[in-house]
Amino acid sequence: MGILEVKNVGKRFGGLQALGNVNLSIAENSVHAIIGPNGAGKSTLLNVLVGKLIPDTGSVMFDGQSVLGRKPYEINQMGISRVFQTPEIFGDLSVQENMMIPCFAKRDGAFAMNGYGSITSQQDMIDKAEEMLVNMKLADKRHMHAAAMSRGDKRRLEIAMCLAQDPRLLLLDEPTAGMARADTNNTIDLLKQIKEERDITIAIIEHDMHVVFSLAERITVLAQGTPLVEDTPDKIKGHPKVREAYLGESQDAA
Amino acid sequence: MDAILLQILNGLDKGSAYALIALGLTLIFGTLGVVNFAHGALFMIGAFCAVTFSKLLNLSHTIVDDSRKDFLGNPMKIDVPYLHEFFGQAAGDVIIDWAVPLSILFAIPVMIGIGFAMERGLIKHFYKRPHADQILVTFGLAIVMAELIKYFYGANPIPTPAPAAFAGSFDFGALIGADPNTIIYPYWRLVYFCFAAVIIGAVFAFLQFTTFGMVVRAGMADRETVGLLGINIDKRFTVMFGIAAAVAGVAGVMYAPINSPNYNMGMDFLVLSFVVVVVGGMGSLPGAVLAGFLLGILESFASMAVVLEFIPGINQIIIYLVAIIILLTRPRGLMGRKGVMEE
Amino acid sequence: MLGLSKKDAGLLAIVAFLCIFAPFLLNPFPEGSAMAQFNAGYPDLMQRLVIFGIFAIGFNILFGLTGYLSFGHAAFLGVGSYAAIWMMKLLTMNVVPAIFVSVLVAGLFSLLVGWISLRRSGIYFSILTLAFAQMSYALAYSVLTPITGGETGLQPKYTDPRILDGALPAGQSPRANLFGLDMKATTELRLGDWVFTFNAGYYIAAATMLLAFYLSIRIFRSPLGMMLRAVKSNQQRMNYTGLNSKPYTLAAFVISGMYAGLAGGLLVAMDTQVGAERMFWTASGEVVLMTILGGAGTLIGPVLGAGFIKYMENIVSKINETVLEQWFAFLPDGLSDAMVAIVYPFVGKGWHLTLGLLFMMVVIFLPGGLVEGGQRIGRLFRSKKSEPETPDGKTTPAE
Amino acid sequence: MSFSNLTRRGLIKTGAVAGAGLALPTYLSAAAHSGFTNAPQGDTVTLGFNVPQSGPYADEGADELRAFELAVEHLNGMGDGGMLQTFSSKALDGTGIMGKKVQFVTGDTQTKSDAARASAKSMIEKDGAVMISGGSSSGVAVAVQALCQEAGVIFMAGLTHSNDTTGKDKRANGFRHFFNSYMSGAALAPVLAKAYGADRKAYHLTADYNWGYTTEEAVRSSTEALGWETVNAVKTPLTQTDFSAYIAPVLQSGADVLVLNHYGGNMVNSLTNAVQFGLRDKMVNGKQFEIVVPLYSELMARGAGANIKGILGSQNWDWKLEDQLGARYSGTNAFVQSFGTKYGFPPSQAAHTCYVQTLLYADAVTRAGSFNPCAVVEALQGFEFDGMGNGPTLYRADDHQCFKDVVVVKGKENPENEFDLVEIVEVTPADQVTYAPDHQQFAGGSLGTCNPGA
Repeated sequence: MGILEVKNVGKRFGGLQALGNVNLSIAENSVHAIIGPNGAGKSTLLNVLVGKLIPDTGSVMFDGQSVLGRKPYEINQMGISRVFQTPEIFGDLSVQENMMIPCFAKRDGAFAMNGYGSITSQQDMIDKAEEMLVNMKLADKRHMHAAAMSRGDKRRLEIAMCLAQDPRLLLLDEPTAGMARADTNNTIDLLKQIKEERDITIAIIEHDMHVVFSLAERITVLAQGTPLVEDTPDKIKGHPKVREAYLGESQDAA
Repeated sequence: MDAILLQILNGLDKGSAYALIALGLTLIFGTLGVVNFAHGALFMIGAFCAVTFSKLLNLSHTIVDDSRKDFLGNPMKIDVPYLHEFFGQAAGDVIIDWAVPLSILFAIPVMIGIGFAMERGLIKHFYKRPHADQILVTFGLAIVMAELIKYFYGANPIPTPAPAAFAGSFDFGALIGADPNTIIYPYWRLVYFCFAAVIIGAVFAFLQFTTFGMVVRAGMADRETVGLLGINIDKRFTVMFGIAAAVAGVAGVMYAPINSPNYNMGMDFLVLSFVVVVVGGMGSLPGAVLAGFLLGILESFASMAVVLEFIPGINQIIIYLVAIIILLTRPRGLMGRKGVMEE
Repeated sequence: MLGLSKKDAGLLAIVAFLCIFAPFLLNPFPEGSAMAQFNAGYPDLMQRLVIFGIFAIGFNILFGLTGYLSFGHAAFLGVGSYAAIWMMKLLTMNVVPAIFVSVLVAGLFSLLVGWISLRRSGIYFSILTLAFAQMSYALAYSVLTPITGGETGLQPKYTDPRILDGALPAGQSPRANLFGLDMKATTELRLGDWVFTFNAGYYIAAATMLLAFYLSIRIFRSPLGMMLRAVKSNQQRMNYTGLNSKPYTLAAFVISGMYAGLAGGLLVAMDTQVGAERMFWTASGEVVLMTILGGAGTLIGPVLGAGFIKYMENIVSKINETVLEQWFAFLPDGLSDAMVAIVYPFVGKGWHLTLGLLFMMVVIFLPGGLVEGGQRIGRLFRSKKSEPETPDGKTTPAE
Repeated sequence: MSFSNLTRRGLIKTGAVAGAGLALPTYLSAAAHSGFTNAPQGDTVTLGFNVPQSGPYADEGADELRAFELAVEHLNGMGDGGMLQTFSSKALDGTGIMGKKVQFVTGDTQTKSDAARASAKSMIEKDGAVMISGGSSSGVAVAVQALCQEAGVIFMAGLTHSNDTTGKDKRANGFRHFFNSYMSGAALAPVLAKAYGADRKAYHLTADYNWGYTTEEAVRSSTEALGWETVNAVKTPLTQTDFSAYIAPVLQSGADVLVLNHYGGNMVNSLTNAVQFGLRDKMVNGKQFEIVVPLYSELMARGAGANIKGILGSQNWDWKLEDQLGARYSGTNAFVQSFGTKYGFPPSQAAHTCYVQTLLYADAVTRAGSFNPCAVVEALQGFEFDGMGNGPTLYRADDHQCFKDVVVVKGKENPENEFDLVEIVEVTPADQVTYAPDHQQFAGGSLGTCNPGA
């Protein structure tokens, strides 16, 4: 029994069957990658997992509880954090404030009418944010406008914000898309480091095979809305169906 | 039954005015991404083009008639239009009588000119600014335009009658076998409706069937991509702004005989036209037209005496009520696209 | 101090100073001088300046922090005013229950409107709020006339029941008071040619404004304030960080609605009458203009913007041809006529023109509003001292 | 014109103590010893003229302002004296008011009650005005009248036609010279019955606010008393600009008269629309269809252009009265002469009422020998006068309403110029439009007692 169990999930947009009949189990404390060519349904699946889309059929259980019909923030409060393809951070706020918001969300829940006390009086929150910033090597940028940071820093900040909530499942949506090789490697190292430091399950959707094979313990290949195979990286590399459907064409791109 | 037919007719006519204004507003919003609060003012200026043109036609010189006295007992001054001298009294009067339709010829170049000047001189600098800034600056411009008109023309409405040929009303009732005089409609309003239909059709045809229009439509859908293709979209957008201003302007010209123009009429239409555009869906041209007619017809129904007896005051709020209901049931209006103006 | 940072406390102190000494600061010109026309230190205008300051401060909590542009806030001010006047008609001329109830009623009304309107965002939200406000105005002006007085509005009459107050002595009209202190009680100070007016109502309004300003600083600096700025910055990230943005925006909406109600109640307390026009869409537009003109999202901007517009409306609109002639009387005849002709379109009945031009100027050249203008001037001075600023300024909203 | 000192306080300086002196607490900064608000100091007195300068009634406001300026000139002994020569009371002698030179300040009501009060308060508090006059709508008049009552100054209403101003919202410090809805109805009904017959079916379109209500009620009750039937009465929003949806069903209803209880922009638009529909060319029930506009406004009628031809309505006054109906209306020509000479066109009824109100105030002060509002109220209550263009007139003590003849007019078929829009049909004598102070259309209010302020 994995921490995330996806059973028979199907989703149709008009005439397009975006997800056919997806079954997926992600084991606790593993790194699980979901790959597939464009239009394979990766993003749709991800959006189902975080509550942005409601599937037509099937069930999604996280740690024994259904996530279907819950709002994204409720699912997040259950312990699923999402990292976006392009970093989604609070661009108008300072890096420190960016860091504090998930800390508050973790402590106070989805809504707290905390309108009178000053932020500066919340020493525990400041400390926790500071700890994360130091950890992520962002401490020297704490007073910077978040939007003014480099893309790599934004990515690190976003991951740090997700981790600040101590999620049990971290979903990454093409975390290295559009990055230079050096940044990509940094991100890989960062994720490896995270995995070493804490008990966390990571699910990653990726195009870049280099990233996938560096990190994943298990890989699910999606094609045309249905899982083609699921196996370890080594097995996937040699799988003929996968080569046919996906790798053959994408190796040039990767 | 007759009453309902009459109000549908009414609503179509009212709706054609709303649709015309909303069309221009959507054109500007869709192409330039600018929220133009001065659009009502452009409509008003159009109406004053008609006023100005008929004043020009009435340019006179004064002769003093000693045989008659004015109210102070001084010799009476009588104005004689130059047109009477050029063309004779009869022909001159005919030209003056047709001032409103003729002034379309005057209004189009004036409005395109104003549109160009506005876009190049002001709006251009606001493409990348927040919508709130656009609203504020165009609102400021609307105030300035209205005040300038007030300064030169006064605050009073100025009568601008339609040609005498269009006076009176047409009896639909007689046509369809109902009692005479039950379904009547003024000729000029029928003209307005047809005129609006032609303009709306022309704008759609222009966008649909010309290369220029295709590029603009592509630009409305995805400005960056079209820009990347090396097409100078900005220049085309300037032209579109001129066209939108001209559409608002001629709508105003033709509206002048329906309600005597006054400097504040732009503000009267502003809120309403925004409601129409939003109900139609920001950025959707067919949506704007559809919403214009829909709201026009509903407003007409709400003003029926039987309805008012049933729900007093419904005529005061019907437009807003419908807007609320539509926006709550259809999040982006009738035909709006996702992601437009929702930040 | 008061739980504020040094900087914020300084700001509060400045505003307090301005409020306390407004009767001096707004009356800089001696009586009878040509410039006395620009004096604004009379009770009614001083009251309006601070009351509309409250209105704009509240609006800024919604618009400045969350970015939700409401085009219907005048409705809450109007509803608050009606609630207050009814308290005065039915209960007592004491302003305390009137103001209390106006805040309460406006809060409830904004809860209803906000709950519905916040289902949409962007311009769709703006139009929804506009629609609610226009409906309120239209109904108040017409079919609700028995409750609102319609066109003529409501004023207290000496024939009203007023169950807590005793019967008025003959010939007295009912006066708004604070436990017996008349809102119109006024003391004058003469210093040479200068006359300064101190009005009880003004100081009560100003004290309320200071309190409202203080609370707004607390909100800005609180976790709630941070969350509201997060709503403006990135709602998507907010939702995926386990935060429900709806109650946050609704809280901001209701708080700003209550501020509007407070302003409405105070308006009635200072000038005991309500007209439906204060709910018209132009009134809602006015508070948007005040906020943006002063500087949206800044603490003091809305107060400045409100002051600026109300000053224009009340002072510039009163400059008529006669006054102009008097100003330029020192010039030779032809020149004086020319000056009058040039200036005349912009003042008196042309004050709207000046207002429109000013909006355009500010938006074009000072996108951050008057506060940005002030900062630019400040930077100009600082650069003379050649002291490099720490780049800290950007993390907290500017003052 | 030169006014060396604009504000009242400018004149205090001679008597002011050098150095600091804290005056006693007073209300609205009155000089404490005088016993009433804004007692004039020195040798001038300041009046406040509060008229719409922006918004749809700006032109009407401008005309009122012209009349005020003219009145001030005449009071100060400049110009030809205007109605001072014909006014039955001879107390005024062209030396200002009680020897004090008259100054004035102006403000913009924006035709909004809030803005009007703000403007009036600034005149009272800042400029020390001892009387406020002007305005172009009943909402503004009622709001400012209530303010003046509280502040302790006199309010001389400008153009306000609603019954409420001297009915349920009357105040002791407020006075109205203009006529009202009831009088319009009472004056019009017999003329209508005579011109169109007693067997008519009327359809009312009514502006959906207080003035509209009182006008509809007045016209309905007066015409129904003479045998007319009211088929329907529909309320139209103030903000309406296109009335087609309201006018189109009129013919279906079987009505043969349309009564437009609209004013200003509403009136221009509804009348224009009604004429567009060709209503006046139709025959209904075997009779010619007719349109009636109970309250005419010349300035607004100008906006309706040729559409007003042949349409009956009522007015407070018309500039042709004396020429056409003789010396009973003396004062008219004197006023028209000085107004026309100064501005080049004849005055509107709004201008006339504002001019007369200013003179009446000045006269009352002079006769009372005091600027104290209570003295002025006493002098005006029950005051009978003549020579102000309306014939013999009474300022009734019970409700501070003027009672005088009402002019019934008709849109002229062939106007000679843009100011010559209406012709006088008949003048209804004052006693036919007089009503009991407790008439039900005016019930619910009470004057209270005069308030001198501090």
